[in-house]
Amino acid sequence: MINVIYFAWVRERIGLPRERIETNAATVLDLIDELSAREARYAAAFADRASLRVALDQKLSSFDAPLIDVQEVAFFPPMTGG
Amino acid sequence: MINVIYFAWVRERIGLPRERIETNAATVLDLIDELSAREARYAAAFADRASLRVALDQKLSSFDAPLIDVQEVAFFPPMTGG
Amino acid sequence: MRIVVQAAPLNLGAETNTFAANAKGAGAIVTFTGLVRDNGGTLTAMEIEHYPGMTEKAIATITTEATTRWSLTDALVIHRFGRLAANEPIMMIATAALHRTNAFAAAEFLMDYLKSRAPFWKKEISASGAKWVAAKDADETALNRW
Amino acid sequence: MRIVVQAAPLNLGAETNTFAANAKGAGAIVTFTGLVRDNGGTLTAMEIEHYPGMTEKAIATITTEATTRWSLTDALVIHRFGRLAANEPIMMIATAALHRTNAFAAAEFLMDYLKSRAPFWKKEISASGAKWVAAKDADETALNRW
Repeated sequence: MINVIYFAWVRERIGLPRERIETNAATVLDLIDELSAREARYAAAFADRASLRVALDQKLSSFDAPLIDVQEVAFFPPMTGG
Repeated sequence: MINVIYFAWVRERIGLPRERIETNAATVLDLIDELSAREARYAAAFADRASLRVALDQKLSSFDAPLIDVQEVAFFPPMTGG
Repeated sequence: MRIVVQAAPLNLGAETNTFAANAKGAGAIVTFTGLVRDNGGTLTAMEIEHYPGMTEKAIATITTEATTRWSLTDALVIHRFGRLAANEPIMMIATAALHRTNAFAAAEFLMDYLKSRAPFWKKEISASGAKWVAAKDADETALNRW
Repeated sequence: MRIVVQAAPLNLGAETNTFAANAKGAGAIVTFTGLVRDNGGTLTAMEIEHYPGMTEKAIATITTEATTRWSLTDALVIHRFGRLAANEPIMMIATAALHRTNAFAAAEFLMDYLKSRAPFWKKEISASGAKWVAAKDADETALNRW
């Protein structure tokens, strides 16, 4: 089980801010594929990979990073702080 | 007659903040030479030309600038504002 | 070093005075304040979403790096979230150093990194609807200079 | 644009709040504050002499150039003269622009020019005597980048 969090338009497209997911995905990319195959709203949120960012346990990460020992995955658009 | 003003260590070396001077000097350089020849305190104040700046009518100027129509000449060290 | 992520309005003047009063030994203070642009009067409000937990960590990492790299005597970052009105301050930073060059460089570095590496997302609300602010390529490119 | 040359203490916070309140339409404000360095506790006071009349003109020329070149929506320069204590603010500037790059560049330009082109002279008073602060070559060199 892994906590998955969504922000900004990723959250809006998926329709919820966070969920707990039962998965055997080995990497972030595997998790994205698994969720995208599950429902259209996930496929829509994850369609434009170039506009997607991921953080693993609150650290910016890459799509090919392994999920082993990860508690929290967050998906969001490029940040617009400042 | 021209108003001559001194600032910072130029003022301290010459020993007064301003004076009116009767001169026929054609340029700033001529005025410096004329004053330097007059008394040792002027010679001391004007000795290090690289550390001297001049303003004519409150505008930074060069030593070879003409004094014609100038009302106010100011001598001072490089500025240290900010 | 002080880092604050808050919903409450930001009192620039009070924060600036407190920062300056604590800056004993420094010679230079630079502050940057980001304001909600009113887009020529069309903006109704701005909503800022953030990632509690990660936000503070990301800002602390960036600020610690700036402090070390430019020998800052102190640094401050305050960033708001929630609903803001046009012309309100969104965030401010302050850097204190012995000389101005370091205070300026650190402030620009902090801003470049906060723009693209701190997990905030801005949404502009206007009469014609709501729109997420897109990240600018220029902001990502700005990181390359450091 | 507001330019003030004053003997009175400088209230950073109040000046910053006033400047920000008037910065409608801007997106970015940068401020710089110069403090009297205490030189490791040896400084008794700093005395600042200036050239009344020329000071205001020189600052106005520099500030007008910065405003034009970086499309500032507003700019502020306050510089003190007279006797100051360690850690007191000597001067502050503020720039307001639509985006941060211009506000930062204009503030750095203003500071570089005020350092070497505004007629102020600083004298440091310590237990061992009084000493005019020498202009730094680096400050003159800094002008070349603009």
